[in-house]
Amino acid sequence: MPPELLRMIIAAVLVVAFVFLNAMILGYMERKVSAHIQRRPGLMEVGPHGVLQLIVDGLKLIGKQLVVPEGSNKFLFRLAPVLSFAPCVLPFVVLPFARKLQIVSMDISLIFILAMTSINVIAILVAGWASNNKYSLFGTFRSVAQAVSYEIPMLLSILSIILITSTFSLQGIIAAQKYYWFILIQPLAFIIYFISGLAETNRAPFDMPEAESELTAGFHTEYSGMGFSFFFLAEYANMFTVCSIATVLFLGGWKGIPLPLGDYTGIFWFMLKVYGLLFVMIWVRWTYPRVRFDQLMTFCWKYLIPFSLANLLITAVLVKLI
Amino acid sequence: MHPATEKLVSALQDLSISVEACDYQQRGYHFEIDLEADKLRPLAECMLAREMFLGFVGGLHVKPAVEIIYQFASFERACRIVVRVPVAGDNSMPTISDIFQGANWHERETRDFYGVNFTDHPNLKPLILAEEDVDLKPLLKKDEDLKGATEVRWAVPVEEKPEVEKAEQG
Amino acid sequence: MENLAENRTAYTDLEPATDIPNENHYYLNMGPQHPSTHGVLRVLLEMDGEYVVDPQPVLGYGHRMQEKMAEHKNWMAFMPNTGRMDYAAALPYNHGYVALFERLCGIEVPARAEYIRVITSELNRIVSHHLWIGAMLLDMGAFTPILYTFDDREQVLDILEDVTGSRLTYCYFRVGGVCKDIDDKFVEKTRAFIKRQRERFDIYNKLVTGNIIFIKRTEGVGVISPDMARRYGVTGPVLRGSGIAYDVRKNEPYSVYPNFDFEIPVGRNGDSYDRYMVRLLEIEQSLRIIEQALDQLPEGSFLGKAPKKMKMPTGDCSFSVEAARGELTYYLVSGGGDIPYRLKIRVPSYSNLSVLPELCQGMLLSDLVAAMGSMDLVIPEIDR
Amino acid sequence: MISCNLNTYLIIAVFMLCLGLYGMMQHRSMIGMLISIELILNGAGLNFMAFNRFLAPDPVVGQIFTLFIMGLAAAEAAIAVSLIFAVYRKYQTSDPEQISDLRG
Amino acid sequence: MNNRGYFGELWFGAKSLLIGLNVTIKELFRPIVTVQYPREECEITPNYRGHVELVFNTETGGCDCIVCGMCAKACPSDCLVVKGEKKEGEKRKSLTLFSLDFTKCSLCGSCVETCPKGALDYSQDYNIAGFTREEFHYDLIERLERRHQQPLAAAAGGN
Amino acid sequence: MGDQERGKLNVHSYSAELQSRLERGAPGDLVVHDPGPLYKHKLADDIFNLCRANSLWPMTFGLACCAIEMMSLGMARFDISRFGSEVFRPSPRQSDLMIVAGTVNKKMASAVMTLYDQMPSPKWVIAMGNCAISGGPFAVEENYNVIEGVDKLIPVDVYVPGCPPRPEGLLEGILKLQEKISGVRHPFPQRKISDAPSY
Amino acid sequence: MAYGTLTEIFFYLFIIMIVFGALVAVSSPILMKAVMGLAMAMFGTAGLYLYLNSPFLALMQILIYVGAVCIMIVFGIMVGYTPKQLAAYAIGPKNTILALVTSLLTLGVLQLGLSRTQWVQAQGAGGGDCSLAALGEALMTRYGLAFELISVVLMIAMVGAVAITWNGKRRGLK
Repeated sequence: MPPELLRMIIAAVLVVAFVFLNAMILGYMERKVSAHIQRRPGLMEVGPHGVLQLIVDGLKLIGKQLVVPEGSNKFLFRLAPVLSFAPCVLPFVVLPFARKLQIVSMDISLIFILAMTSINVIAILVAGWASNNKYSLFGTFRSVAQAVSYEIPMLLSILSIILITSTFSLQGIIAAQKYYWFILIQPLAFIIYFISGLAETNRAPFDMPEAESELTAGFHTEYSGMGFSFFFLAEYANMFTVCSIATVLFLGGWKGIPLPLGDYTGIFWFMLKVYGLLFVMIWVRWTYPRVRFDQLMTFCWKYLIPFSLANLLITAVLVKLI
Repeated sequence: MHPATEKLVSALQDLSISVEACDYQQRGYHFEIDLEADKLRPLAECMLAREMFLGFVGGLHVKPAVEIIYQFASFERACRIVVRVPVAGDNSMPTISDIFQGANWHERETRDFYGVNFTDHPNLKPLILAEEDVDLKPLLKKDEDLKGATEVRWAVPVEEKPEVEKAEQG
Repeated sequence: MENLAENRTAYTDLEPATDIPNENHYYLNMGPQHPSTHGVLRVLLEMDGEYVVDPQPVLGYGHRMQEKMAEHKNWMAFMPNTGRMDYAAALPYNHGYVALFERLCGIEVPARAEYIRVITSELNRIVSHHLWIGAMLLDMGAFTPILYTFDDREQVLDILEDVTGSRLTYCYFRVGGVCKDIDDKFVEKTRAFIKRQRERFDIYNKLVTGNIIFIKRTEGVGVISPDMARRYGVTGPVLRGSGIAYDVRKNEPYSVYPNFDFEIPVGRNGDSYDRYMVRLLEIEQSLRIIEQALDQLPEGSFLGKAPKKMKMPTGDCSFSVEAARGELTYYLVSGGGDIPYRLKIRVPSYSNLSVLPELCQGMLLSDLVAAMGSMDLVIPEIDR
Repeated sequence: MISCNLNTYLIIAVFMLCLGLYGMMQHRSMIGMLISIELILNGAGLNFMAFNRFLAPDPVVGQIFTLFIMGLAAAEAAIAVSLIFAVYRKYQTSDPEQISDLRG
Repeated sequence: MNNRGYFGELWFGAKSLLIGLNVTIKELFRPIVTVQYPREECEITPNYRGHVELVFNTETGGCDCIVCGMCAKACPSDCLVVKGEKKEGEKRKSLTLFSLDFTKCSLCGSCVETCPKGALDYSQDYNIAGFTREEFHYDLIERLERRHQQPLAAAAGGN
Repeated sequence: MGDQERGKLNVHSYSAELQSRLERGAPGDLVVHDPGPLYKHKLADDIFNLCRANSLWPMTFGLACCAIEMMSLGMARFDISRFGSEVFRPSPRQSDLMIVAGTVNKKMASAVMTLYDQMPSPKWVIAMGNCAISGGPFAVEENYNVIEGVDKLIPVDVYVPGCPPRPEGLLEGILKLQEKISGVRHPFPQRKISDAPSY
Repeated sequence: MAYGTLTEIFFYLFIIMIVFGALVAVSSPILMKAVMGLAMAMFGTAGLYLYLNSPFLALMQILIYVGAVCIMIVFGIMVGYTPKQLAAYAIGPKNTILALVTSLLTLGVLQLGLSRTQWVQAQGAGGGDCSLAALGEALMTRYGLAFELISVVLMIAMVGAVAITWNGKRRGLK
């Protein structure tokens, strides 16, 4: 077996394991942080401070019956969770966790990530359509319109960074932040990216597709057991991806106070920043009410896109001048 | 008496509806009206024009016929009016749900409970009871419990207060 | 396989089988189990895309035969039922019921008892508004405010539980008074609560009232005009949101309410935001009433002379109180004896909800949820 | 090594083209026809890329043309879907056979 | 609100959102208010209305019930059954059966208030649960006797 | 108004589905899906049961007064999330536990049964409050609408009496349910609460 | 197993994806499945682009075709068709033979052409700079006009799509 192949297999296993681990950490974090924001202890009883709770939940979901509702398209109904899970794993392959901790180094890794995240929408579409449930279909409509329109400001804000660094390589972008982080010169782009990221991952206050009080559980209303947990995993994996791109583009990636074995231990700073951003995401979720669907679109078209366009233009002019 | 209330009373009297003033402290309403079914709609229109709102519509099963009780009140002043209308012989009643839209549900409910048929009501389907219980009419009384219409009215002012005992304290 | 229903699509199988005339419209069945219908309301929505064309509430999923039971039990035995109609604010229901009999039979109530009634009723009103603020925000997707309001709510429940013995469905008032006296500890705790609650308004305002998303979601949504309110008989905070200052406590004062100085907050536009503001300000007014009542609290007995076996005169009698959701009227027809001949209960939410079909026509689904949330519905109260 | 053989790519491209043609003629719904068109365009793109890789002197040309094709395909899909909406709203059908205003 | 203009609204909105975040982050660092029930004993007010119980009279060593049946009559949902028989040589009836169907009780307190002897009171049981509904058909005499065997714990409870 | 129209209030006119369910009683042994080979192993089965017991996701399903106390249990004062049960799922597909909190009446009964059927097995039911257990104060002679006990419709695992029960009572019910599922009462160290103090 | 063999296996996998996806796309009576087939074929094509030395285009293929075009089509399906209609849209029997004949004929002719033609490499083929930078350079300089044109086309398409779908203010219910 060629060493390259062996490396790929090990990497794939690691990535999948990390996706599961990440979902557990994030799930735990979300439930704990929300609990303390609401002045209650949250998970306590399963394991010390409830650390085993997510494992227990996962095992329980594995043991649940998978109900395929009547009148649904059986094949597509089963396909959708897999379809949503698979593309969420792939971005992890190119993420630069540290200088030497990157599975595949690619010139165009940023585009790769964007391409992969765009597939996720199809999974939601399929799930909503195949369920044969009006609530699911509603959630799907909202999700698609939302994802399609928020992709624009997201790409525009990324582009203004690309203009500065003139590379699509994530390592290259990190290297370009030698003296300062890009959040200092591109704060607007960062804010726009972060808001769009919230919308892309369907997080509150933009959690239209699964708006509990309106659409019960949105596009995964009909999913039980493992089907549901795949969507759950995918959501958390997506959140991680979005935040890690933000870290790379704006917060200097794995850079930080030098540690011994810096080429590998940079992962500490990287994770710190990513989970910091994820904390903000959770914090935001437990603070605000949900926006209405048309307001969401208005906000995108009225504020985010003009601002990101203006930001891009100004950046372009400045880059040319300097 | 509030001038608006006076106007209302005179307007009702113009419709040749007799309005009786009551002791509010004893009964909790200011006027009572006993009405025939054919004058109900003019009365309701008059009430709406004089800025009264409909408190509720309820049934009362007495001999000889079920009575429908309407209570009107005012947002602006203390004025509460009780109207009693016995249903016609064919168990029907004109609807006022096109005048006071709020009556819509009250009438449906009364139909559920007493089986009174409100003519021209837009949608007289069961509201509270299940569809299969159209004929249940749960609030109709058994024969042995049924009382006459006059038996449940205030008699001549009640002189003797009910017998009062000293209650235990604590 | 015995279990045929297992694979039925969730939520949709209660829809009517009939086709609707317009081909582009379709039915959406909300409830009887749906997170935002507060229990067991079912709303059948005829939809055109995301727009609601015709919302038709279907009642009766919480119907508990209250009026039937009232006719078959003696008056005291029906007492616990009153607290179970509107479980979010049970004491005004108790109040109306006992006051009805006091009016019918001409029973005097000691002043202290009336003060206790007012204090506990107002506390209960605050509890109800707490619950409502949380529930409405929950409908609109904010989870945290409900925990904060419940935190405050628990403070009051502790106070009330101490004196009434239960947390929710009180059965505390008796004809002629109340069944247990309040003590200094109660007064002390209530004063502490008033202080605490006044400080907590800051959090409500920062987290909810001023929040741009909340404002955008509620402003101009579900506007009830005064005329519409009159035609439907809407009462309570929903009515006051429309700018009509109708409050039974002022209009037909009962108990010792005339002794207190308080205002009736009214809104301007009649939209969901105004209804929210009215309730928030009402909490403050209730605090004022409680404060004054505690200051004026007279000494004396808490349970007056009440007949052990009460014989009612024949005749009819009506009593209205201001419950947390609006005007509550008990209308009693008595044929003598100790069992009511007929007890009609006019519950506020019933009329308030009946506006919904007209109010929500042409609305977005999300707005419907916000508008319905702002009504403060308690379904078993509506269904009775 | 068939991955280094030009003909492999061309055959696949031809295959996609013919399937697209077949679908165009046989599908009864407009969306189905749109899908077939996308297939044909895809085949064309593949063709460009293959020639570019194996025959052309400048490896940029083919890529640019394929990019343009993608752009055109996106534009075409947008227009087509909106047309389908409009037609559907007017005629309440999306079977092209039934839209026969011009035939009288 | 409506006339803030494009930038005014943006400014107002952003400010209000930041204020909201400020509230929640402050709450994050405040102590929790939870009473962790099975691990921490929770305080129940002595006035709590649990299901009714017979009162143990420390002087007579029994209960004061005189089998008048007032409580059963007053109960709105007929959940009390009181039976007694007159034994030879006794002045009044002695209690043979006092059963409570707690699943029908609405805790209104009528029975406690009507009892002429004060032989009934509310228990403090706030955390009962069981696997069958028959578990809550209590025989109050038996419960009284059971409690009586641990007089210390019983006396502490109140009354 | 003839005699036959009146005085027949105890005669329930149930829909066919409800009628048959009431006659047969609640289906005690529901069809359980084939759990797969892993479950046939004793240890694996035990582990899974332990997981299930500690991850009970209730359905958002309130009927009447008790629903408010159920909500209270989720709130900061009582905090059901300590046991991992704060995940109130709005869809029956994702919930394991149905807490019937309140009065079930005739109209609601079919919805309750449908919702129960829609939950994927394994699933459990807690009847909370006297109304759900036996009709409570509404189980009177002239009852024409209230189902006297939800266990006539669906199999109930744990009963929590009270009107309404305190949130601690419901918590106790959940602990009882955990005991029923996994065979151990709350597997992690727990201080024993002395039997309810009485006077 | 040699690395080359592995890449070859993946190559076959991509071809199978294309063939299978395209077949599903044109033959499935259920439009949703057809779109899934199309997405699969696109994905396969993207894979082939990798073998043609252009990972950039492969990603663009996924981003544009799978992420945008397919989603738009699915959206069209969901908005334009009720589920009942979707089930009814089976493939009509009318044109099948004609379509089969035409497409087979085309296939035959083109295959004939393919097998008879001896492709000649241009001078310097296979070399050259195919990096992203070169692509961008070319796009901005030599093909600048085409780039502008395609932008204009896209713009017009967007405006046109909006204009066609626009139906005035829809809601006049209240």
